[in-house]
Amino acid sequence: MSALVEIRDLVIAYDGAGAMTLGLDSAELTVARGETLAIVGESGSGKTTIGMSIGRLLPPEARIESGTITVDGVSVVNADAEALRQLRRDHLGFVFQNPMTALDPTMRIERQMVRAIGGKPSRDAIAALLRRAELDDPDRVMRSFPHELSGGMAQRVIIAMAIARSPKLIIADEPTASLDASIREKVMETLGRLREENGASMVILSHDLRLISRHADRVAVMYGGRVVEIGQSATVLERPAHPYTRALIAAAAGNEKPGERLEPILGAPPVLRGPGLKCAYEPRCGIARPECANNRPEARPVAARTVCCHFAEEVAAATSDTEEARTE
Amino acid sequence: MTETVVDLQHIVVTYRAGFLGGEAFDAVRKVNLSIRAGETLGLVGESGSGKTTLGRVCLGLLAPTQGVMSFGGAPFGTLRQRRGQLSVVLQHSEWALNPRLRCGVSVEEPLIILGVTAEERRRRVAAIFDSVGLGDGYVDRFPGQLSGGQRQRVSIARALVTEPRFIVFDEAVSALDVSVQAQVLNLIMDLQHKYGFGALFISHDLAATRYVSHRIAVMYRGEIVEDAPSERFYGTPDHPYSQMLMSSLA
Amino acid sequence: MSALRLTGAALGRLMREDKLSFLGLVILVLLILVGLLGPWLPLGDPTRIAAGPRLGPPSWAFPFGTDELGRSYLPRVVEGIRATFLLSIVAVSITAVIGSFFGMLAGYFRGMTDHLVARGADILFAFPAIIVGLLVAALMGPGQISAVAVISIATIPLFIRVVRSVTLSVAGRGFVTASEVAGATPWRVMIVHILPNIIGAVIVQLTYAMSIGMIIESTLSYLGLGVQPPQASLGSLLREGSAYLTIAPWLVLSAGIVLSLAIMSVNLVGDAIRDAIEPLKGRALS
Amino acid sequence: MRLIGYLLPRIAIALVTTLGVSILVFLALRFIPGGYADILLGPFVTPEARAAIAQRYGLDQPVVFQFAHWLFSLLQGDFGVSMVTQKPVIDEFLRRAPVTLELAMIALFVALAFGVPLGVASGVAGRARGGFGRVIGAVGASVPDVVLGSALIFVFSVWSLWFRVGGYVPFSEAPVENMRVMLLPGLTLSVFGVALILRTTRDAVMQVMTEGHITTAVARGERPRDIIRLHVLRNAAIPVVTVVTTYFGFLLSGAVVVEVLFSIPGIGLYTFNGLLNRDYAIVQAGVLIAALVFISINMVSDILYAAIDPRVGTGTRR
Repeated sequence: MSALVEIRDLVIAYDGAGAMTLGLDSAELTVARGETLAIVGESGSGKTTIGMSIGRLLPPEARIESGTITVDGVSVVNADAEALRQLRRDHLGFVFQNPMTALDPTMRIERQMVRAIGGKPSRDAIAALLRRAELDDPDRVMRSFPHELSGGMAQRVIIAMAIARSPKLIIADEPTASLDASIREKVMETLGRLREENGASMVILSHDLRLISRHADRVAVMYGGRVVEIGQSATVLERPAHPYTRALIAAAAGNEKPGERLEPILGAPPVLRGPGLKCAYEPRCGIARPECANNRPEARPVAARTVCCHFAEEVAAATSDTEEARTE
Repeated sequence: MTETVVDLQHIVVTYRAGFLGGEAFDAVRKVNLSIRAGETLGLVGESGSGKTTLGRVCLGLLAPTQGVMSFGGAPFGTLRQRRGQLSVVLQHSEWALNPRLRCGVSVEEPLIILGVTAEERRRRVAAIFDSVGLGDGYVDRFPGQLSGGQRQRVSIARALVTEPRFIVFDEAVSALDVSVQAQVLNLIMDLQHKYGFGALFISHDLAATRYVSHRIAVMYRGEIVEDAPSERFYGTPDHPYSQMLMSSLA
Repeated sequence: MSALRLTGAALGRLMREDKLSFLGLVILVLLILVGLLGPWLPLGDPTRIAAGPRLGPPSWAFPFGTDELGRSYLPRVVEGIRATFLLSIVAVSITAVIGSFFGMLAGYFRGMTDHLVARGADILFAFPAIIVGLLVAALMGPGQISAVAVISIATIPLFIRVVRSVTLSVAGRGFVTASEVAGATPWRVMIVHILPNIIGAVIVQLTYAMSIGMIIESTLSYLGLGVQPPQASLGSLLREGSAYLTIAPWLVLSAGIVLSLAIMSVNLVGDAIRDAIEPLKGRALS
Repeated sequence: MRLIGYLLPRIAIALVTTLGVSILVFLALRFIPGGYADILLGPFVTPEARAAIAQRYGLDQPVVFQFAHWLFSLLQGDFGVSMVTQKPVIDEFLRRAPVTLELAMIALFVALAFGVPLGVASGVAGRARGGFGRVIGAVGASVPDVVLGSALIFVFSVWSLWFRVGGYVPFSEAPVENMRVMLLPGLTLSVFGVALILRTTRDAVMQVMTEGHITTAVARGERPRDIIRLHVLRNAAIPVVTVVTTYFGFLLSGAVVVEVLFSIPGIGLYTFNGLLNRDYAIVQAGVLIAALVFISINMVSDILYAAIDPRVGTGTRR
């Protein structure tokens, strides 16, 4: 049972005005069948680029320099337009960040559902699909235009569209980022339930660590266009082995004690002009040493996950001590 | 030092939709609020709760349909009369600064409006850049050359340069990455200790608000449903809606 | 970077990326130079009567042929270029000042000001240019001044609409709100914050208004409502030449082609500036 | 319900604009050199006739009454009397309107037939700098009707190629002859239209292609043809409708020079000759009719907006 998605040594560049920046710097990633993998990262980390590259839904100024992407054995990088179109139609389902801009403003929901399902589905079939996405009044929803729906309802319509042809893989780009906190949890539950019912795999792109810990089996942390740490969610989030993951968790407001001061990560995310010859996090890293500035750490297994850091063991050990200190 | 900076009594704001006076919609309903010097009041609510509208009322940008907003114990008057006494830091850092002006010139503007001499302005601009951690050379850069976090620091410098008594932070950290957010939140708290201004911190993110505020008002559909010290929000707040907001933090 | 190097680099990129606009720029510069330096260039004397045969075809001596009085048409067309450009620039400058002022007021103050300016623009916009030409000719009689008036009246509404919408978007941005909260007067906000951020759109509209202006001038002068003899513009030359259209077509065609090139070059330069300001990134559908 | 709430203010605005236009024209005509009254009355008129005409146009009353009187007579269709023919001007305009309308229809049809498809194709082709769409757009928008018309007249005067210049015949009487006369001016007018519609459509299409729902459609694996037909065209329609209605308004009221060039007896030529003969009643009526046509055409485009885009009229910003 080979992995559903395999990304090897992927390098993607963006042609900005005059200057070229690297979106992905030889990134590696695999998504197993039936798994929910979360990709976490901040701006410029490459998380949206790698997520969208699976379906080759990249903006016009993005170029795939090298590397391979295979979905269910089909190579995405050198697929022609027709093969790519069929892959997206039959095997991939997408959920986007802003539901209001992801629907055609001039077309009623029913017709847009027909586009997603394909063929000539009956009204009842469409209603059933909407009901599965927990929209309790499907008839009214089908008759309305996108601007007549709330954010939460629109996102549920998009989820229904994504699973319409029971895809093998759902790709959700910040699915709840533009929704209100109160409905964020419910929408994620719906997405998770429908994924399970279809036996599909799912990739969630997010910057919200808490959301991830509740809804993803595994988590991949990205920094500087590479996956710097990947493993079971609990393992990675509770006992991070990469200094960036640990610093990210410490900087996030929410689980600090009243009056306790947050530990910000100084400096700003890197802008990659070319392939990295050293650890991209070195300038901001709390435990950086000369070796980090000279050679680039390669991914290696440490403490039941894969990490790109020369001193991962030390970080993993350190966090487990502070973990005990904190739980007493 | 604990005189009330801003005081809102029975504030109501009604929006009338449509050209010929369509149906009225109350964005803010009967809100009473007061903010003392040196205190940060967090205003938390979801989209459409009316928190931004209330923020604009506190800034004198929007006259309330009913109710009285007093500033430093006296009627607000106009922004022109209150120049130098209040300021704002907004959400989108890419539009927070005029792209055509160097950062130093943007930060200097409130002082120019106050009529401060050129020599004094240069001194205070340099000082404020240091206190927001942007010394050596950032003064002469254009906003386009800065990262989101740095641009937000410059807009905080501009908000502080006249040492105002009241600052509104309207979703000031929401658009920033988590790691940079922590830097800006700490900066706001440190600067408040140093300058003692009163602050209104508007956000949909309870975690960030709880961290930076002394007191939190939870807003739901135009009303304040709970107003309590922020410690209460590390435990279990009274109002069910506040508890629901807390659940997203568990 | 010195301004010179900056424009040099921009020109280089333009030449590589957008040959069409670069061609437009070259033509525009050539026309302006020829128009300005005309009298000192060895092109012949525009006023010398019977310099050659009457209505003679184009030849080495008279590249654009000769008119009914035997005058060489080339130097007359060159004089015409200068008149047409000058007249359009004057008209468009008036439009730019009035249009930007009212557009900015409407976009910034909104409310009643916005309505008044918008209705004023609607009223002017309701009159097609040439119809305004008829009315103005009836009022002030034909001539350069009425041509300038017609061009301005025809282009001001377009200008107001563009400047208003750009001002609306800039006025909504954070740095404008921050300046207002700091107590800045509306005038300071408009001059320091809004104007510098809409000047790009204003320049683009200026080039488009220029090309519309040249079309209006040539049409008015052709109808005898614009430039009157002894003054000459490309439009008046078209009028003179049209009397001999079937027997000496080179008169109309030479003036017509030069006029069209002038208008095209201005349009292309306008496109280039607009793309430089906010490049429209299309998207492949595959 | 949505439409009424949206159109009511539009109608009010159109009325205000019409009032403004009529005030402008009324005042303009009053400041004609030599005084409108003298020109209206003419030098050789007997005192009694002069008094009668003065009374008829209320020239002795204060300006505001004159305007009310003038406006009231307009509303009854009395656009004044031609000084030359002494016949109501409006009859002449109505008689000639079909000619201008036919010319406008030909030009609009050709402009739409070429402008929209080329615009869509060029827009979908995207950034191709040297895109054929841009070249045609640039050239088409840069050749004034005067130049193009003159060139066509010259070419077809040498090799007539079935076309004829002048000698208008109504379509009802002799369709073929009518076409021989009307096609050339129609084509002349259409070239600017093609360029205008092409450029607007191209920009609108390219703008829509960057919108989120197109990414969704591509992600669903929809065929490019379907994406254009079902999603792109309708969303790009509003800017195109705006430019098409403005262009049609221009064709109906502003195409003076082509009518003069090809001596087509439309309202443009009639108004122009009115000016040459200093027959100001004609000029006044011509200008007013042109403006009223333009305003009503813009009303039509407002209605089309609401039909195309369901968000229009509900206060949601597009």
